[in-house]
Amino acid sequence: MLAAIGAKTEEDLIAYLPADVRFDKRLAIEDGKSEYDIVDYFKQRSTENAIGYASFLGAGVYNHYRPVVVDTVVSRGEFLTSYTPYQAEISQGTLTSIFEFQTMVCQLTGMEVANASMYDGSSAVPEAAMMAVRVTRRDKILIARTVHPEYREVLATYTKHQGIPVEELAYGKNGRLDLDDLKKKLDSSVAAIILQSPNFFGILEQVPEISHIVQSKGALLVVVFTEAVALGLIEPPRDADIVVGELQSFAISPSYGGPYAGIIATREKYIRQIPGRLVGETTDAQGRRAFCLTLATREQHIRREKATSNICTNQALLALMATVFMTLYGKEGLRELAEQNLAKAHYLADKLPLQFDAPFFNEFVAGTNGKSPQAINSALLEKKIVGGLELGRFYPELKNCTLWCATEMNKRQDMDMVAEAFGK
Amino acid sequence: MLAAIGAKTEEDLIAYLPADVRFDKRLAIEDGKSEYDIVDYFKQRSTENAIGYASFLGAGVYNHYRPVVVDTVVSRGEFLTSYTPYQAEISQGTLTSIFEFQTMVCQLTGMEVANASMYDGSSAVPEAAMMAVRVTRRDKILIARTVHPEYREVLATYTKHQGIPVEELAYGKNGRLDLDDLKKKLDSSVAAIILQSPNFFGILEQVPEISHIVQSKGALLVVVFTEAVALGLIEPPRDADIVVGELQSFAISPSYGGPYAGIIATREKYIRQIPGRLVGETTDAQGRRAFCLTLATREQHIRREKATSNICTNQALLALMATVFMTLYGKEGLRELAEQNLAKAHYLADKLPLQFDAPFFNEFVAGTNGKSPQAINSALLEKKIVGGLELGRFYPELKNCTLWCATEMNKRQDMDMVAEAFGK
Amino acid sequence: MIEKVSRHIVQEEPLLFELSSPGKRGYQLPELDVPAVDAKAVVGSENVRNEIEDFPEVSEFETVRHFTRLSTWNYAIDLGLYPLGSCTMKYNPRVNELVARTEGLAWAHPYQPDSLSQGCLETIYALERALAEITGMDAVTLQPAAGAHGEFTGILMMRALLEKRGNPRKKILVPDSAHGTNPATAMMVGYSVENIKSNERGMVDVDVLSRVMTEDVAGLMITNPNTVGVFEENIRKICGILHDKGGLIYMDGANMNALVGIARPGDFGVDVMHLNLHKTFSTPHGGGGPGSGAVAVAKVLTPFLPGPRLNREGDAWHWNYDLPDSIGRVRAYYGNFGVLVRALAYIMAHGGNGLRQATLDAVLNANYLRVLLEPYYEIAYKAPSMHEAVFSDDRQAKKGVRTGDIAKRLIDYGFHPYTVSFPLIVRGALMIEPTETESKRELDLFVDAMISIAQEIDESPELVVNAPHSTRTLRVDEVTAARKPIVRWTPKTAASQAAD
Amino acid sequence: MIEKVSRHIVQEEPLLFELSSPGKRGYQLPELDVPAVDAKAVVGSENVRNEIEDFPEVSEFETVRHFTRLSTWNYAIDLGLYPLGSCTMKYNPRVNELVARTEGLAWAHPYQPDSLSQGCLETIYALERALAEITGMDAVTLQPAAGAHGEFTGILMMRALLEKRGNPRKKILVPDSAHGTNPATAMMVGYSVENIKSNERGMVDVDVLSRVMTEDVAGLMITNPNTVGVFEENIRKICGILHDKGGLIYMDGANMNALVGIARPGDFGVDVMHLNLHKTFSTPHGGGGPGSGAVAVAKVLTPFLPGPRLNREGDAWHWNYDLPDSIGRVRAYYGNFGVLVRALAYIMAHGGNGLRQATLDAVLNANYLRVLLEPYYEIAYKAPSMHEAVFSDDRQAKKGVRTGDIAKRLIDYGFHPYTVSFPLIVRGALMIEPTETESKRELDLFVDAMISIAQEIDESPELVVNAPHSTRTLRVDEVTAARKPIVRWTPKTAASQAAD
Ligand SMILES: Cc1ncc(COP(=O)(O)O)c(C=O)c1O
Ligand SMILES: Cc1ncc(COP(=O)(O)O)c(C=O)c1O
Repeated sequence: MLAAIGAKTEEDLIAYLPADVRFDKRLAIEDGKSEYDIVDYFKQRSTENAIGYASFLGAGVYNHYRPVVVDTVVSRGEFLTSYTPYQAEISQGTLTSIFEFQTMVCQLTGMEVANASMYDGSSAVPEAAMMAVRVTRRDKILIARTVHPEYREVLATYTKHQGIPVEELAYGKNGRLDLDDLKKKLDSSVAAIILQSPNFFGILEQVPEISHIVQSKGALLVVVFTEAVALGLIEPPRDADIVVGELQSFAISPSYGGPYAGIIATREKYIRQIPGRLVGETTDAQGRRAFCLTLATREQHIRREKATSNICTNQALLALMATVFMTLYGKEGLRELAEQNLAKAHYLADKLPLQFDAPFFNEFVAGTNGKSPQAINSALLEKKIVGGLELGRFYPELKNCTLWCATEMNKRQDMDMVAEAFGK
Repeated sequence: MLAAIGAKTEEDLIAYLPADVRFDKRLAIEDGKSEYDIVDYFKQRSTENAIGYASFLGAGVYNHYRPVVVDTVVSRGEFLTSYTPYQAEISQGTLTSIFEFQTMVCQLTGMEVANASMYDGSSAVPEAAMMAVRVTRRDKILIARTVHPEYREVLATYTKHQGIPVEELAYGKNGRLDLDDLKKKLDSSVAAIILQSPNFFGILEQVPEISHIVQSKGALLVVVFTEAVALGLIEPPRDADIVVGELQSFAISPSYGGPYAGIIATREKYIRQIPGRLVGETTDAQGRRAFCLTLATREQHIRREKATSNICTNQALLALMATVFMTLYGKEGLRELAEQNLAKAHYLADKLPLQFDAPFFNEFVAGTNGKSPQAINSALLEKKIVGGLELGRFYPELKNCTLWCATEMNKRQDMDMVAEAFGK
Repeated sequence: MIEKVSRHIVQEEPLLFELSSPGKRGYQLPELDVPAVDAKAVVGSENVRNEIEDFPEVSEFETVRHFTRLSTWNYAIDLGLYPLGSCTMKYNPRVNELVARTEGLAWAHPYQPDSLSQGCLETIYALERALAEITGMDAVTLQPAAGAHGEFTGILMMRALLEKRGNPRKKILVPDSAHGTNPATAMMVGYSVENIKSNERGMVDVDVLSRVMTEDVAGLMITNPNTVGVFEENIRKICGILHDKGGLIYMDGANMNALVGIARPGDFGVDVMHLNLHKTFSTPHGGGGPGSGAVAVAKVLTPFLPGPRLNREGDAWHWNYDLPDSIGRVRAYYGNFGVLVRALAYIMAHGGNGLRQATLDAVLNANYLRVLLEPYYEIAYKAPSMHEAVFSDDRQAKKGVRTGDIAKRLIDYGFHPYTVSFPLIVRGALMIEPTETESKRELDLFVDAMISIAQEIDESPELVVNAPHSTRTLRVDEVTAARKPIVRWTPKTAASQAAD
Repeated sequence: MIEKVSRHIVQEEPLLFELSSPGKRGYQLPELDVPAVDAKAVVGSENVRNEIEDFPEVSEFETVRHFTRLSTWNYAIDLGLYPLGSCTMKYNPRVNELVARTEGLAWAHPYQPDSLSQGCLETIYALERALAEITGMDAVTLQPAAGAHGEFTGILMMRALLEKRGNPRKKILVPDSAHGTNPATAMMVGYSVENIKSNERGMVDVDVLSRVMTEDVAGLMITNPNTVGVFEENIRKICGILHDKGGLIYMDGANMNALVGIARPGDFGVDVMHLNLHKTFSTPHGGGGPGSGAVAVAKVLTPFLPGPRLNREGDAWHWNYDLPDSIGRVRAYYGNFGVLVRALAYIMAHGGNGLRQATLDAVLNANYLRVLLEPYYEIAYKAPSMHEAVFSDDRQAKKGVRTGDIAKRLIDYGFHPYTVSFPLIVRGALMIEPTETESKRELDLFVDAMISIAQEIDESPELVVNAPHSTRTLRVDEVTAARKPIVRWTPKTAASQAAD
């Protein structure tokens, strides 16, 4: 090959690079390792983590069983090692599955259109805010303090330099958005109010009521979800204008925080304001049904500085995992799964001091009956149980409270041990 | 569907079965379990076994690293869930890979033709014996005591009722076949002598010399191997008439004894006496190269009671694993792998009391220097090391001896611990 | 109009040997942590080979691509209906693949101490019990590697028992509808084979049987339901005839998918039988194997089971090698353990009721196909079908189209063919077994295809005789392949290839 | 004559919703070990939904078949060359998939105590160090989810630094050859975009740059090697121009596959850059993601990195949230950890020398293609190519054939097309990046195909304009798709479908 190019060595090919940019040292990275050594290295890392612990952590990342078939599907090279389906004629597999994904997201959320995925739930929130600003031509965003704290941090980062002021809305003593605070702050400069349901405390917000208040003022209602399993049983936010959320619960392993799959769904009329990729139905030269990426004129590679977002690569493979998961559980299975989560969480909640009394799904906030959260959790760690999230780090006023999640994966005897630890 | 058949219930479909054959009770088998429970059940079984032990067991089953790609290939549904490739037009994937397998087996063993696989190495031995009887029209079989003891048991089981007398050949004090005993027993009634190299003690037999002796008497030489990795470095039994062996070493996990992949290879002139399936090259209706199962007239489904064997289903998927393994290592890699095994085994052997002094590959027999094998092994078990195989169970005269195997997977510090246990 | 499949590009790929280039390799070894040794010095130069001539030299990536490309030339159960009669091509649950790879099971060495193998032993025990319950037999051995191997094991045990009784006898009776492995097996156990003709209903003819049943007969190998998919209605009487004359009954259990949960061979008089775990119990065929031919026996035969056998001592399992009457080993170690794990997982997922339901669904699917196809194809026997339906190509043969042609045409319609020309007692047999895991949708498409082919045979038979037309590889010349067999690649063949 | 591919049957498959039948499901839940609750009672009936309308109802087997069939309609790197310029479609090592699934890593919860997360933290640290070494930068954040996300993070940090210095400034300069994410990103950080024209060699015009560089300019987003595959020979001077006027340099590192081990942005003056781990570091694209857009920064920018950051306390890692100058989070948790594991495994497998060798091989492969294709296609710029070669369709356009047509025709030849019509500064661009993992054999076949297409364009252009001809799906009507968008299935669409 070198001969064909008229070069003697590969070094010749880069000889022309200016000497003052060449890196002539050796990279300080150890020599290549064998596959065996690499597998061994990560096995060791793995054992430095929690293994064999029962966990009651949720807070945006949930421990659900992943059916084996999900891995079977995403391990197929045809899905795993293909690029974004720009060449529709040889990408119908991916395009068809994304079309199915978009459809199922609509069916779940009660929205009319959904995109092909966002990075994750947290980054989908500012995208929704920016979209609302474009739609309403207003600039202010109100966000409930019951939205995942890290999601709120991400919103702050994104909006800082885009002239989008953000204000937070308080929660009441039942753990729900404080409607009075909402009414107080809702004025004609507000583009959208952002709400999470089930909220960070696991509590169901009053979406219909809130949507009336919000929409009557010409603002959009954005509803966020972090626990997709709830959608199998809980009434979806049909009255919202935009729904964003996280599908990690659908067969995506917690993987220490990512990769996950965010979604954004909305009403048909806003389709041209939606960020990210969309797959649409069309026909091929023979008139047979086919799918392709569509409405690219919203996107950065065509619209550049006028694009709806700068997002390019999304989370396609994770969206496929969620698609397979939704397919396997299906209409009945997803409901039954949600019912099991509801039952487990309420079994546990009945044994712990509840901080709030509004209805919740599979997470809830426990108050204290004397013992500190730290004391309870370290006692549980002894028993190889990771207890609830200590809320002080996000809500100073709840420093004695912990956030507990129970899913179909949590065993009764572990829940009973938690109750003991609370000394109840 | 019932309607189409004119039945009301599925029960109607079997109503005609004679009452005295119907099973009207419920099977005493627990109700169906969830995938989660099944995975959990086998995880528990798994933890009841040795996990995290270093092992020096060989004796026909070897602990070699399995490259990840092997699993990638055999997990593809197109290979995993297809049947025997009787319909060549939609089975070229399997047929082509078997053709490659047959070729590589020939390249490794120095034989001219090989079949598509046998159940395992042990059952390939009697198949070779029966083949030799057909070829030579003689009936007696001589088998060296240095052949894997369980392989010899299998030969006994197969030959018992086929009028094939079997005699064993002693080994000398260097652990090799005793040539005098061979000459003494080798007469004109002998169809074949069966030899293993590297033999059960890990020692290389003198195949060329023996083949002269055997073939000069008109008998066939059958050479068995259990450690395929040796073929990367050690001269293959080119002078043999039939080679049978076990490919477990090639990416097939020990899996408590199976499934593995046996092979049988021989000279072109005996091709019509070979048992089992063969893939051959041919062309399709367009004259393009194609492959198909061939010489079926040897097989039971055509020949019935006159078949060369009753074998039908073989070990195709395991043969594919071995094929991928051989492809990945290739010409250089397989040699290097064998050299590492040689080095490891000799490092260990240098520290232990050797029972025999003939050259060996990656297994050897250790004698005792006072301590009993049981004492040494139980001391090692404390250190999470599974020691060598105690030979007393197969060779009473070697009750103080153990068979040790070291592969690329054995770590130096473990070998040093073994040396300590021997108190050397 | 064929709508189930279309045509698409598929990658071509040379053989590994044609792909190789010197020095390439797909794998790197860990660093050697002990001193390297000079092979010639330690084993003698006469024992060290030269390089393995023409052995592959390709990269890891080329390896992945090579086998991925090859795989795309295959049909598989994951792609569509695979109605091979007698093969029970049902869905292979993927969780079974996962559990079979559980580290402590997949990496257990057969010689590791029993005390460190309790998980394997418990697994083997659990499967033995489940299969004994399903077959209604006393004990089960999991050692045989496949059905034929199980037949061999079973007939050996029969012979051992008869010898113990004083006379091994001379013959094994085999119905002419039997699978080829049956007679081939009998020979390997030193018996001669007497074929017995089936009656007009496709069943064993009881009168013929009584006539041929003598003191010379060691036993009968019967398949039930038999290879025409029909339940041997006289099975009890048949067993009686054998037993009265001191003979034994071997049942080929390849068709057990039709009986699980609704009839138990042990209850109706069978003495010994095998199960194909790679059929009835869903373990994948893998392009031809591995399988497992578990053998179940009645009480009289238990002393003769191959060894070792499991023993419970205290609260632990042990292997017992002290079996004076055992026929000995039929293979090294304990069986295809990895296959056993999959079969047990299948049984656990279904449970007793689920297994029975699967049987009913299998029978339903087969009869659904039978009813819809009977107007177009000649059913071989009027007797009711169980899990499979066997037709003859009589009607189509009149037009010069044989079962093998119809099979090839099915490929164009997107299906794997049924089993062709077996059993031999049916002229031009079409042996169709859908299994319970197929949906009505897939079955209906199959029926449409078969009907459409029947019409093509009337209108344009050549279309069928020259099928398939839409595959990468057209009809393959099997005759030439057998006339001058080329069973391995050599630089020479390659050259001549290039020459063409 | 096309020999690389042939045509074969491929299964058709309806949408899940068309496949569904009531009551079917692919999964069974474990038995509930606590009392069931009445949903309406515990959350209120107004909060309980009715059934999810039209949601799929299929069996596990139908699920496996559905997605297996769909997958056969895809092209993939595992099937052949995927020469998408700017996308670095290299082999995705399978061991990386295995290690990313290691239980303790894949099932680690982001909020589990640091003391129980040391394996994750060590992994993150090891990758941060390796990437800092490779880029010659001071520190690295692994939080961004993809390249564009990394750009956003980087520009935010630039702005934070400039604000700290007293003036965030107004503009970001972007060469007209830049990827669309660059200008789109600048806007999201509140900057206006000024595009700067490339010179006749495809590089940033230093004179133009000096002219537009003012105190209003926050910085320059430069891609190096740039999107025409050319190394910006004046990069040091360019950095100087920016720095002299108090501006900063952002480097889009999407093309880092051309530099690893041979040049380090940190050494030649870049202040901040992103890496696409899903390009340079081999993590699979998965049909469009996930990715990871690690961002590396020079010392001046480290205070502004998104939080949390790793801290070593004693012999353990901890997350530090006390970062007064940080730009804050760009996403929840710590990044696409599963992707990070794969990237680290890739780096470990190569080692320092292996990484450099990969770069040289990538450059070799690109130049090999360039040299062999130049006689037939117009190279966009004479300047030497690094990892990719960009041509223009000028010659072919004269015959009325555009780059998009040539791309579709490549499909018939068994290849995925190159990147079409990007960068925009090249008329009808053909942007070709083979990567280092391709064999000479595959490259030669690609060259043959491109030459053959060039000839077809002379002889029978319509053949090319109407391509592809051999795929299951022929050329797709993207215009109609966008005119009346249908982005979800509904019973209605299905009906109208059937109507057609
Ligand atoms: C009726 C019957 N008997 C026996 C066998 C042989 O079983 P195996 O192929 O597992 O050896 C088969 C398999 O095709 C069969 O269909
Ligand atoms: C030059 C260049 N910059 C930026 C990007 C955006 O990276 P990502 O798709 O990971 O967001 C790409 C990806 O195509 C690219 O090629």
